[in-house]
Formats: sequence, C-alpha cells, structure tokens
Amino acid sequence: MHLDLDQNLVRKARELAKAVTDDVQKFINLRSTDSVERTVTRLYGIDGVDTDGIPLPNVVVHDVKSHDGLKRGITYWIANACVAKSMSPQEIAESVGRKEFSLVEIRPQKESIVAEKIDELTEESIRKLEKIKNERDSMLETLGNPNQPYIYVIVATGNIYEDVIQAKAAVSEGADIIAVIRSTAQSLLDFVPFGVTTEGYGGTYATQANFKIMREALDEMASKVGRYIRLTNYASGLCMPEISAMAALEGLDMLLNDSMYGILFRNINMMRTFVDQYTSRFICAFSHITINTGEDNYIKTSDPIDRAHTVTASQLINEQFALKAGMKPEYMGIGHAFEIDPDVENGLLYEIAHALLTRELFPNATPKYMPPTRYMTGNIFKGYAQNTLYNLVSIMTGQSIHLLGMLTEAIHTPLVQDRYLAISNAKYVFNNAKALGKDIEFKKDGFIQKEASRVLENAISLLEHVKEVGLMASIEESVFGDISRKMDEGKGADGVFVKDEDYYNPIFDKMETMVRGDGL
Amino acid sequence: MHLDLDQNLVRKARELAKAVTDDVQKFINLRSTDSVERTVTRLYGIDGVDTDGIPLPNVVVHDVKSHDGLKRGITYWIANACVAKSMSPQEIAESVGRKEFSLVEIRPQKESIVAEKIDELTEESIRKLEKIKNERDSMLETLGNPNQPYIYVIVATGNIYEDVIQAKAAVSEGADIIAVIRSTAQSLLDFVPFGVTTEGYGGTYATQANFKIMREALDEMASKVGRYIRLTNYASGLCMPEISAMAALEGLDMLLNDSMYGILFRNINMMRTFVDQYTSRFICAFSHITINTGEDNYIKTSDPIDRAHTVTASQLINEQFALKAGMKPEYMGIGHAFEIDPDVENGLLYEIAHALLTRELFPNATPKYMPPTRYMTGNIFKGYAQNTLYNLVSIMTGQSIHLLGMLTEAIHTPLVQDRYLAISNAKYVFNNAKALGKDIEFKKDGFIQKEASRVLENAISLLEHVKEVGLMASIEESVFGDISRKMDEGKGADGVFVKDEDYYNPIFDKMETMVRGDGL
Amino acid sequence: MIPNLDLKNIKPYGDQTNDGVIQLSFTLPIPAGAKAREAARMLVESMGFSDIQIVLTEDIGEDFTFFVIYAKTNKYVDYTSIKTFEVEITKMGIEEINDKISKYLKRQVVIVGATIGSDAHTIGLDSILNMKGYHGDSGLERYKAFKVYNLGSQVPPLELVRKAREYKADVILVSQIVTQREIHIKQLTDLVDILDAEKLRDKVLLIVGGPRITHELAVELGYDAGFGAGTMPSDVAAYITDRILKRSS
Amino acid sequence: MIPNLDLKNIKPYGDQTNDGVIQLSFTLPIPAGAKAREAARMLVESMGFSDIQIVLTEDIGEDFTFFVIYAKTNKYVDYTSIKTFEVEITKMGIEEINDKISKYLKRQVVIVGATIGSDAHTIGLDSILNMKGYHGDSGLERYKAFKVYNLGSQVPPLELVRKAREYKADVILVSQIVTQREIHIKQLTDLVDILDAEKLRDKVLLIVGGPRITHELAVELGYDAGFGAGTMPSDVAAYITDRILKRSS
Ligand code: B12
Ligand code: B12
Ligand SMILES: Cc1ncc(COP(=O)(O)O)c(C=O)c1O
Ligand SMILES: Cc1ncc(COP(=O)(O)O)c(C=O)c1O
Repeated sequence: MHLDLDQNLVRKARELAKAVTDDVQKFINLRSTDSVERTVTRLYGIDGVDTDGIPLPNVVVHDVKSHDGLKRGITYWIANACVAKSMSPQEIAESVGRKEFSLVEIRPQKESIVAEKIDELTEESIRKLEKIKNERDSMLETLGNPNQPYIYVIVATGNIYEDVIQAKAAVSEGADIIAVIRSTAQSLLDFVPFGVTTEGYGGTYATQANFKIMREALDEMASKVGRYIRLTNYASGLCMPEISAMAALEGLDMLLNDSMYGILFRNINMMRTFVDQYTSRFICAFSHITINTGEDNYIKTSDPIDRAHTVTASQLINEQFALKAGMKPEYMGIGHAFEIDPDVENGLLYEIAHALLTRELFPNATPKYMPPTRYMTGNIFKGYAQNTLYNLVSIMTGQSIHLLGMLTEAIHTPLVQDRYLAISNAKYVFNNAKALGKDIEFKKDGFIQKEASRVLENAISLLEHVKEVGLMASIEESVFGDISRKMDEGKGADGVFVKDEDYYNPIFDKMETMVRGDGL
Repeated sequence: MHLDLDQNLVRKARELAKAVTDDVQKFINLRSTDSVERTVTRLYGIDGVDTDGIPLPNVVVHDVKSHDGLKRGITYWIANACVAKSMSPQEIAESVGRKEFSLVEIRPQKESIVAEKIDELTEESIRKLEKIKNERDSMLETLGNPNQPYIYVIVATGNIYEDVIQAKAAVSEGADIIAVIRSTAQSLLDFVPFGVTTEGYGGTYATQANFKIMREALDEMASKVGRYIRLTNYASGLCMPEISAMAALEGLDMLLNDSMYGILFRNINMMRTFVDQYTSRFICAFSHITINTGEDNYIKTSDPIDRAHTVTASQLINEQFALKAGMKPEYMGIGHAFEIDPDVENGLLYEIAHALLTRELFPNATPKYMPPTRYMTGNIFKGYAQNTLYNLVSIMTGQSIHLLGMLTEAIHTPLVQDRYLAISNAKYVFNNAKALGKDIEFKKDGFIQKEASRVLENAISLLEHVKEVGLMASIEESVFGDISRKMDEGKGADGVFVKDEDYYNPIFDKMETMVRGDGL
Repeated sequence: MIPNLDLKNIKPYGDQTNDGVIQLSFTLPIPAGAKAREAARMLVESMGFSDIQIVLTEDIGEDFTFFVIYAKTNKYVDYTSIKTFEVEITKMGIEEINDKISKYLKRQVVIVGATIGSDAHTIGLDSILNMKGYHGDSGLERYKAFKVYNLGSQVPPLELVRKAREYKADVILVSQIVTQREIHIKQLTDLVDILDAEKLRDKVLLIVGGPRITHELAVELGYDAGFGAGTMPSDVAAYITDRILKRSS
Repeated sequence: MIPNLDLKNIKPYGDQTNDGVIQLSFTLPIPAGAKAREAARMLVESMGFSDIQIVLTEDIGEDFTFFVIYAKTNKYVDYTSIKTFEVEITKMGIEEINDKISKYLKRQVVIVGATIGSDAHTIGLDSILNMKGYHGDSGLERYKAFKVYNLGSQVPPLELVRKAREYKADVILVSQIVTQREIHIKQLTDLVDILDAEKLRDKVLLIVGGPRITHELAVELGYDAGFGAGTMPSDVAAYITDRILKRSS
C-alpha cells in the first residue's frame, strides 16, 4: 500500500519545519521557567508539601524567585544551602516550607565545595534515572513488545483505586497501554498535586503517588499476562517538565506531550509552553519515554478534511522540536485522528489517505492514532460501527499506537464494559484484516493518492507562510485548530524568565549532552 | 479491483456446469409433478379452499390424480369440464370441492370446442400475467431503481399485519427490498395455505392474501418515499411452482428459489425439486421476477473456506438451470455469504476474495449477498461490528442484493429497532466507502487473488467429478453442504410422474416459448 | 474481586463500585419528541432507576421511536443467598467413561437423538452427537460406550418415540432451536405426553438442549436435564454416564 | 401510529404490539458462571421483567461479568397523561427577530456567553454564538438584533458576572459539557448564587445549555431555560426574543 508521495516535497516540507523551529529554538535557549526550575528540584529529590499543602518544589522555587534569585537557576541555591546546612535538598526544602530560612539569604559557601555538591547531586540523580530507564528497558525486552498497533485504553474514574481495578480488567482483556486521564483542567494548575487522590472530574489527578500505584498494578498484571504493559499520562499544561520528571522517576512509558497544545487548547502562554516542552522532551528522550503529540485536537475544532494539512504541518513541527530535544524517532508518537463526519461521502477514503500520509511521512516514528470523538453520538451502536472502521484503517495503514474508540464517547468516560467492548472490537478487526494493507495497492493518481498529495502540498504552503511570518505570529493568525493566541498573553506568562549570564543548570546540561551526544 | 481470473478456467467451469445440467434437464423434460399441475389450475384462476380447508388447486389435482388422469395434464380435464358444465374453472373447482362430480367422470366434449376453451383460458391468463408484469416494470421505471447494493431486510413476525407495520418502518428508514419470511417448515407442506394469517413461527405463512396485503402496503410506501420497493418471498419446498405463480399474480419482485436447496436442506425428493424448479423458474423469467439462489446455506453446515468451491460450483449449476428456463442474467440473484468465523486470521481477505469471485464470475447477474449468521452470538455489539465489515465487503466488491445482517441474529427474528440499526449501518458504510472498490487494486498473485483462483480451481475439479458421476449421484455423495440425499427418497416423491404421450400443457408451452423465444 | 465488596448488596458496576449503571434500549410505538422522551423516562423510572440519561431518541419511521438510555438502578442482589439450579456434572475423560460403562453396565448405552417437530436446525444436535464434536471436543459417536442413532431433523415426537422403542433407547436427546411464540414448549410438552402415554417416560433418560434451553426450564417441562448455549459434548457424556450408572445400580 | 393502539397502556414494541421487549446490558463485579447468571436474572426480575433471556454472559477480566439481556417489562405508561416540561419556542426568522427587536426594544439585546468553571468545551457554545452556527443554522452573531460577547471557556462564575455587569447584559448564556460527578451542578449553582448575591439574577435572562442539560434541570437550578443536545441557534434566538420582549413590555 503506497501513496507514491513525491519525495522532493517530503524533503521540502521537513526543511521548512526545521527552519520554523530553528527560529523558535533561539528564543527557547535563552529562557527558563518556574516549572523548569521546579523540575530541577524534583530531580534533586525534593518532594512533598508544606503545611498549607503547597508542593515543596513550588515552595523552594517561589522562595528564590521572590528574592529575585531565580535567574541564576535554582541549582546553585539548593546546593549552597545543602553545603551551608549540611542537609539534603529535601531537608532544605522542608525547612523552607516551615519558613525557617530563605535560600537566598544563606551565606554563599566556598565555590568549589558548592560545585562539588552540585556534581554529587547531579551524578546521583542521573544514576537514579538511568537505573529506572534500564529496568524498564530490560523488562520490556524480557516480556516482549506486543504487536502493533498497540491497544491503548484510558481509565478516568477520578479515583486511582477504581482506575487500578479497571486498568487490570482492561489488561486481562488485551490492552497494551493504559493511560490515566487527568482530572479536568489540571493543565492549568501551576503545581503538581501531591499524594494519592480519590476524587477527580473526568479523570484522576496526575500525582507521583498515583503514578506509583498504577505502575505497580500494571507490572503485576504484566507478569501475569506475560506482556509488557505501558503506562501513560500527560505532560501538558503549566507543569510539562515536572510531570516528565515524575514520569521518569516512576517508570512511565509514554506522555501526552505536544509543543503547541497548551498554547492552543489551554490558552497557556506561548513562550512558557515552548520553553517547557523543550525541557520535558529531553527528559523523555533521556528516559526512553514515548511522547504523544496532540494534532488530533485540531480537527476537533476545525474541519478534518479542509484543515487536514494543519495536522501534517504541526506533525512536522513537533518532529523537529523533538529532534532538537535529542529524541529518537521511535519515541515519537506523532498524533493524528479519525474524525471525519461519518456522513461524508467517501469519508473512509479520506481517512485512509490521511492515516497513511502520517505513516509514510514518519516511517521510523510510532504514530499515535486517535479514534472518532466529535461525531460520536448517543447512538452507541453506530458508534461501535464507526470504531470498527477506525480499527480497520489503523491496521490497514500500519499505525503504531492505537487509542481505542469507546462506543459511549459522547456520553461518559468509559465504563468497564465499554473498554471490554472496545478491546474485543480492535482484536477482532486487527486479526481479521491483518494482511489487508499488504495485499492492496491504490490506483495510481486515484482518490486516495490524490488526497494525500493535496494535503501534503497544502501543508507545504502553510509551512512556507509560517516560515515567513514566524511560528508565533502565525499562531496569532489562528492557523492551527482555528484558534488564535497572542504572543504575550495566556496563562503562566509570568513564570517565564530570561536566564542570567551566571545561570547554571548542570543536570539539564548533562542530560542534553547525553541525549544528543551518544544518541542514548 | 480485479481478481485477474484466468478466463479459460471461467469458460471451462461454465461448460462443465452446462454439461451437468443438460443431463438433468433430460429427466426434467419427461416429467411433471402435482404442484406443477396445481400451478396450472391457479393460472386458470382456481383459488380458495373447500369446506375442509383444503385448497381447491389441491382438490382438483387430487381428484384427477386419484382417477389416474393426471398423466395427461390437468388442463384438458378442466377445459373439458368447463365446456361440459358451462362453468368457469373456479366454479368447476368449487363443485369438485363440494364433491358434486369428478372431472375424470365428465363425458369428453367435442375436441375442437375443448381446444378452443383451452386457448381462451390460456390467452386470458397470459394477458393477465403480462399486464401485472408490465405494471410492475413501469412502476419501477417511474419511481426509479435505487442504487446497488439494494438494502434487503426481512420481516418475520408471523402476523401479516405486524409484518406490514414493520415493513413500512423499514422502508421509511431506507429499505429497498422487503422479504416476508415464511413460517417454519412451510416448505414441507404439499399445499399453499389460504387466506390472511396472523400466526406463524419464525415467519408468516406465504399465502396469496398475505402477498396482496404486503404488496399494497409497499406500493403505498413506494410512492411516499419516491423509490420502488421490491417484495420478496420464497418459492422453495413442495410448492415451488405454485408460489411462483402466486407471486406473478400478485406482482412480487423476487423469490428465493434454488435448484437444489429443497433437496439438501428440506430433504425433498430430488426429482420433485428438479422438475418443480424448472417450472417455477420459467414463470419467474416470464414475470420478471428475480430469483435468489441459496448457496449461502452450504457454508452454514460446512466450512466456509474449505468448502468455498462448493458455493461456486452450485452457483454455476443454478445459473445453467436458470438459463434453461429462459431467464436473463439480470434476474439471477446468485447467492453467496459472509460466513467465515470472525476469529480466523485474515478472514476479511478471504471474504473479499470469495465475494469478488462471485461478482466477477457473474458480471451481468445481480448477486445476492448474505450476512454473517452462524458466527453471530449473543454479543450484539460484536455482531454489529461483524455486520459493519460485511457491509464494507459488499460495497467494495459491488454486490447487487444485500441482505442486511441483524445484530440479534443469534437471538430472535428482528425487532423493529434491529432493522433500523441494520439499515443505518449499511447506509453509513455504503456512503462512507462508496468509491473504495474503484480506488484499490490487489497485489498480483497476492493473498486475495490466489484465494480466488484456488476456489475457482477447486470448483472446476468438483464440477468435473459431478459431470462424471452425474448431479444426482454426487448429491448422494454429499458434495454440497456436507449433506447426502438419496435419489428416490425424500418428501414429495409420490408427487412426481412421467408425462403421457398425450400430456398437454399449453399455457406452460406458451410461456416457455415466450421466455426463450423473443427473450422477453 | 473488588476489595471489600459487600456481597449482600451486589449492584452493577459501571464507572465506580456500586454505581448501579445499566444500559437499556427499546422502541416505543409513539412519535419522536419531548412527549416520547418523557414516556421513556417514566417507563424507566417505574423500574426503579434514577439518574436517567436518555442519550438517543431516534425517529425510526412510522411513529416508532428508538431510545438508548443509561441509568442507575436502585435494585441489588444478595450474592450470598444465590442458589443455582444447574445440571451437576463431574468431568470424566472418554476412556474413563468407556471403562465405567463397560465395567458396570456391561453393554453400550443406546442413545437416540433428534430435533423434533418443525425444527430443522441440526447443527446444534450434530455438534453433540457427531464424531467431529464441538470446538475440538469429540461428540458422543466417538465414545465406544455409546451407540448413537441420530434421527436428524423435523422428527415428529411420535416417530421419535417409536424409534426409541425400536432401538431400546436408554437416552433420548432432543434439540430445540426455534423458540418463537414458544413453539419449543409446545413440542417438548407433546413429546413428554407421548412418552407418558406410552409408559416409556421412566425407562429413558430424557435430555433437551438448545441455545434458549435452561436446566430449570427442562425440569419444569418434565425432562431430566437441559443444556444451553455452548454445551460441550463431553459434559453431556459425563452426565449420561453418571445418571445411567446410578439408575442401573 | 399502529392501528387501535391503547394509548393508556403504552409498552415497548419489539416484535409485536405491546410485547414490552427491552434490551439491557450491564456488568456485575462477580466472577462469570451460573451464579453470576442467576444474579443477573434476579436483578432484572426485580425490576419487573419476565421472559428474561440472558444472551451474553462474558468474563471481562478481574471477576467482572458483562451481560446482554432481552426481557419483557410488565410496566407501561399512560401516554394520554404525559405532561412535558420544555422550553416553549415560536419559530421566527432572522429578519422577523431583527425587526421585532428594533421595533419594540429599540436597541440591541446584549448577550454574554461562556463555558464556566473548569469546563473547556467551547464547541457547543460556539455553535450557538458564532456566525457559522450549527448544521447550517446561523449563530446569534449573525443577528443584527444581538450584540454578542463570547467570553470563551473556563470562565470563573465570578468573572462572568463581572463581565455581564460591565457589558450590561440582557442575557447570560452558559455552557456545561463535563458532568462527571455532577460537577456541572456545582458550577451552575455557584453562578446562580453569585448572581443572587449581586442582586443581578432578576435583571438577566439566564440560560444554560449542554448535551446533558434538560429544561427541567435548568429550572430546578434556578435558570430560565435549559437547552440540550442538538439545539439549533435559531431556537435560542427565538426564545430570547420572545422573553426579552415580554419582559420589556
Ligand atoms: C444455521 C441456521 C439455520 C440453518 C440450519 C441448518 C441446519 N442444518 O441446522 C437454516 C438455514 C436451514 C435455518 C433455517 C431457519 N432458521 Co435458523 N438459524 C441458523 C443459525 C444461523 C445458526 C444456528 C446454529 O447452527 N448454531 C450453532 C450451534 C452449534 O449452536 P446451537 O444450536 O446453540 O447448539 C449448541 C447448544 O445450544 C447445545 N444444543 C443444541 N441442541 C442440543 C441438543 C442436546 C440434546 C444437547 C445436550 C445440547 C444441544 O449444544 C450445541 C453446542 O454447544 C441461527 C442464528 C444463530 N447464530 O444462532 C438461526 C436461527 C436459530 N434460525 C432461526 C429461524 C427463525 C429459522 C427459520 C425458522 C426461518 C424461516 N422462517 O425460514 C428457518 C427454518 C428452520 C426450521 N424449520 O427450523 C432463528 C430462531 C429464532 C427463535 N429464537 O425462534 C435464529 C436464531 C435466527 C434469527 N435470529 O432469526 N437456520
Ligand atoms: C471536542 C471535545 C473535547 C475538546 C474540546 C475542544 C473545545 N474547544 O471545545 C478537548 C479535546 C479540549 C476536550 C477535552 C476534554 N474533554 Co471532551 N469532548 C469533546 C467531544 C469529543 C465533543 C464535544 C463537542 O464538541 N460536541 C459538539 C457540540 C456541537 O455539541 P454539544 O457540546 O452537545 O453542544 C450542543 C448542545 O449541547 C447545545 N449547547 C451546548 N452548550 C450550550 C450552551 C447554550 C447556552 C445553549 C443554548 C446550548 C448549548 O448546543 C450545541 C449545538 O446543538 C465530547 C464527546 C462527544 N462526542 O460529545 C467529549 C467529552 C464532552 N469530553 C469529556 C471529557 C471528560 C473531557 C476532559 C475533561 C478529559 C480530560 N480529563 O482531559 C477534557 C478536559 C476538558 C475540560 N476541562 O473541560 C467527556 C465528558 C464526560 C462527562 N459527561 O462528564 C466527553 C463526553 C468524552 C467522554 N466520553 O469522556 N474535549
Ligand atoms: C497533548 C495533549 N495534552 C493534554 C491533553 C488533555 O487535556 P488537559 O489539557 O486537560 O490535560 C490532550 C488532549 O487530547 C493532548 O492532546
Ligand atoms: C432458496 C431458499 N429457499 C428457502 C429458504 C428458507 O427456508 P424454508 O425451507 O423454511 O422455506 C432458504 C433459506 O435460506 C433458501 O435459501
């Protein structure tokens, strides 16, 4: 099955996307954010909350920031305090939480000793991350990778214990990936909630404690079913990099992570998101966490046929940003979706063209294919039929990560039986149409081939324009998802700052070198 | 979409089937049956029941048969009585029903007058049939033929009035064809029940009164929805030709009619079925009634992949028998089905290969494609997914008559909403995948092409064997549907007889000439 | 099982323990619209549901309206008190059965099977009787211990009883697939009546099967046992062996 | 309608008039088997069903069992007595509305819309407000008679009330899509409380919409009207016009 794409166009599209992101990366390199700094504290072992329930990473970063010390980076202040007080970073943070002292007020210690402390903390942290990553990689190797498309389902009860019950049932039915959906609007919180949670709306809070509980449950199931089970959460919103770090620490396998989703769909400040996504991505690259980009969202608010090229353009941009963060293609879950109105004549042919375009444009990536949602209705039977065709397109076009459609998509977050029905549908279709993609070809210059070319050409025109005006200006022009966001508006803008000359962040420097250097 | 079949093999298969049926036709030509004779009486206008509830066609034929007069054909006896008594055939029949006289005992009238009477009755009857056919044809032309595949649903409540209610709902949802399923085991009755029926098991008795009620209801709906609506029933079992005649009289458009179904699945005597099918088919040919053959049944009792070639062989035999009865290909609804176990790897590829093989072997016919039934279960959701793929294969491979699968197939005859859900599924898939078949090609010598060739080759081997031993002997060997039937066993054997030299059946002679002669 | 589940109050589980969520669908013969929706809501409410979400109200022609509904039931069941009424089977292998029968009965068990009345569905009965069996589980013909007469389909009850007498049957197996308008009840009752009238009922083990048959229904109709959807031949074989040996001892 | 239907006794229609057939599906948190099946049967029976056919009993992992059931209800509804509680709308065209408002109100109607609280779903509200509208039916921005302020999503109720005051809103349109754990009830109640506290409630026409909203619920929560799934902008426009003119006269 081939689209017969003009490879010169493909190359051109990629070059344009590179040029577009090169420009943005210059801005990124000059800046850090509150959440980037909080991420550093987490990697140095700071966790927990103060008596007001404020997470200690926030406490510490806020302390330094309010004393105008953050432009130097949080690392120095922590290390300096550790040396001065002979405490661990966590003890330091707890003391700050109890308002015993401010980090900025501690007398600067001898530079070489502080430097040594920093090296020691950094070393320790990186060893820890590597250990976790290696454990995961070897577990994956031992248990074996399931066949693609991986069957990906969500749990979203709001209660981590109910999530566990349902996730286990899903795994025993055949799920390969469990995503714990976050509670509504967590992306807008400028902190990561702490501890186990049993209440959430439309999902369960992403907390490190919840990550741990689910990871254990899935590992238990994995050895039971003899299949590696991946765990997914969201690194989106105001805490992108922190969540990546938490995920790395708890051995998650995937994160929803898009370079522009927060800007467009959460009205988060552009610069904040661009800087945050960079950090969160090299953490993912470092820890072998697959990212899932969010282009499916564009065609929830704009027309999936007319605006198909915006998906393609954004995929290429996401790819370039990921490459800049040292990510290997196999960890790029490039997002796209089956969202065309089921009443469109030949809708299935459009879907095949679009899905295969993603597959062929990113041959070494692991595309993440999303199910019908916006045209799902209360007719659960029709929904089941829509999902059947979605499953068919996925297996035909060789997708990698396959989020299952739920027959009750228009009604509620999935019931335990909805997930069962979805899994059995996917298993049926994947097996029944296994070799179909290999057995068919498209007519030369037929409907499907032409449609794919049309989308690619439009994506190129769009990227040309974006290159000309710049990515940020084009977001103002609402090129993606029909949504306009202004450069300096949006949530979390005050959390972005330009790094001072003495800004020092050795753990991230080291991770960046490692992911980019030896291509680990 | 092409299978790239070896056209020499196709020709060979057809020649073999012709040879096989040529042999059987010789037997057929020498014989008549009770039901063939009853059919004649019906065409001459005899209808109704006697005081014991026995249909007058049976009464009359039984009267002549019990006096050993049937070998001459029923026509002479009726005409002779009409002349002698100056009565119409119906009056004659009623008198016989009241046991007033026996036809055979009436004194032979002057030959030329009887001959004149026969001509008059025959003329009148043929004019009537032609009028009905022409009315249908012109209504079809005025309202227009829907797009293929035609959406075909069944009603099967047992009560003709409930059937009407549900048929109307189905038409307003988009059905093109309504089939009224017959009550269980009607095929074994050696008479056609009379009058309106409101009780039946698994279906509603096929009676002329019921035909009329449904025909009127559908015509009413047809003008309402601006689409011609076809009506279907069964001409199978011990009354094949009679039901064809009744259908012709009431303007039905289609009949389930197979040259071997009764033998195999109803244990009806071979000779009886072969003779009956011939008469019933030239009536259909005369009245532009499309037949639906029953090969779908074979793969309900035998394996749909291993025994796929038995379907093909039987289709070719059915085609030859239909050609012998003067039927044009466009009236041949060659049967086949989507019956492979959904758990079979690449089952969908097999289904595509088989469905397309039927389509390409019979390019001018209107294949009748049957839905999954035997692997349907109480999981109505899964059933809906199976039907979705079935619908997809149908539109991809360009089937003509598409019987809708019901999500509750394993549970009950369709509820009103089951039919709605089936129709909306078919409409969704047909529209959404409209041009798919035209946009794809199969890999040369790939899975699908090879599978189709395999089936065709096996069908040829089978037909070679059948030609060698004869069709009847091979039925004894259970080549079809894994079922064995003996030559002179089976129900209704005593209703077959060899025609005398003075056998006279001008109405059938005339119809035969007309269908074969000017290809009307 | 869910930790700390209250077995005395089992409710459906949708999204949360004991939320009681049930999906319903049905058609009302009234035109679509607010009034139809209210009728559907009232109907469902009268069954003891709350939080009634009518997620689909669809005009399906001719003044029929189809509904899909999610709602929460206020009913529950006491799981600890449930008594099930089912055929008791102690699994036995083919050899074990052959040995036991030859040891204790010292002859073959004679089995006569048929689908009766107007029912032409043979596949179910054949799955139990034919060598080939069902889903890899061999049919009764494969057992040396059994002598099987498969009379096929549409056998009138009278004819079946005649054959059972002729073959000196120990066991009669009847299949009934078509259940529309309770035709199976009628046909099954006919058979029992004839056996009674012929004073044969006590001399045979009388078993019925089919996708809508339950053991409970079978016993109610005067049969020894009933086997439903998905029955395995080996289960039937084990049951027959057990009962025949008990009778003969 | 079916001839001679007894409107006082409306029952579901499956295969026959008044057969009462309903399809159900649900999951019980108990292991599959005869006991689970009996539990399901008892549960369904307790709702007033008979002829209970359990057509699917499926082990869906971790001691959950999924059932699909067909059964006949003994409940019915009296169709003649049904009172529906819905927004009353007299259809009006765009021009008609523009004319009426300019003639009687002599200024534009000011409309402020938002999805409140944590809800980020804008598509529904946008379908009502944006020019483009919904399924070919133009949105309120298209009407000269209306001045529309679309505040977008995740607007805190307090903020919405502030803006309403600032713009001197005649109408507040709120959208609520996420309903899990009744979060919409909480958010909608908050808004009404704030409007009450600010003594603004009586000064505005307060409307809520969303796929799980019914007019009944809206009124219960203190809103003037509620609009559910599939609402057309022109219906909202007509309702607003009618009510604003009635108020101003
Ligand atoms: C194949 C089939 C046919 C074939 C039968 C071929 C044959 N030689 O058997 C043909 C095409 C002839 C046919 C015809 C009809 N059929 Co039919 N058929 C089916 C179908 C698709 C599959 C049945 C089957 O073979 N299942 C597989 C077997 C292995 O399963 P099973 O029968 O349940 O058997 C298992 C158990 O129940 C049990 N069992 C069964 N019998 C026995 C006996 C004993 C003693 C024991 C211990 C166990 C046992 O063990 C078996 C193995 O586990 C079903 C739909 C479906 N998917 O179920 C409709 C179905 C059964 N048919 C139906 C109908 C209505 C008919 C007709 C009456 C329609 C008509 N009016 O023309 C006709 C007439 C037949 C007649 N006179 O009986 C309806 C019955 C509705 C109802 N509940 O009343 C069904 C459900 C389809 C539908 N939705 O309308 N049918
Ligand atoms: C698109 C979508 C999204 C998009 C929203 C983009 C956007 N800008 O709106 C994105 C991807 C951002 C999203 C996110 C989430 N979503 Co969402 N989403 C959907 C989806 C697929 C379609 C909704 C839609 O646009 N429908 C089309 C519009 C036109 O229909 P409508 O909203 O019903 O509006 C009509 C009427 O209701 C009415 N109406 C609506 N509002 C108003 C207001 C007034 C005043 C009036 C008069 C009328 C009116 O008129 C409209 C036209 O007829 C639905 C599933 C579905 N198919 O319904 C899930 C769905 C609504 N989402 C859901 C959830 C849980 C979420 C999340 C919370 C998940 C998570 N934890 O991350 C997030 C967070 C969002 C948040 N904080 O609110 C659930 C809600 C479950 C529930 N009942 O509580 C759903 C049902 C999916 C599911 N099954 O889980 N989602
Ligand atoms: C990349 C990405 N992040 C996050 C989300 C989820 O939403 P929220 O912003 O509530 O975390 C999505 C939704 O599809 C997404 O695509
Ligand atoms: C040709 C034909 N006739 C008749 C029937 C129906 O069965 P019966 O013999 O009960 O009429 C079928 C069933 O599929 C069939 O294919």
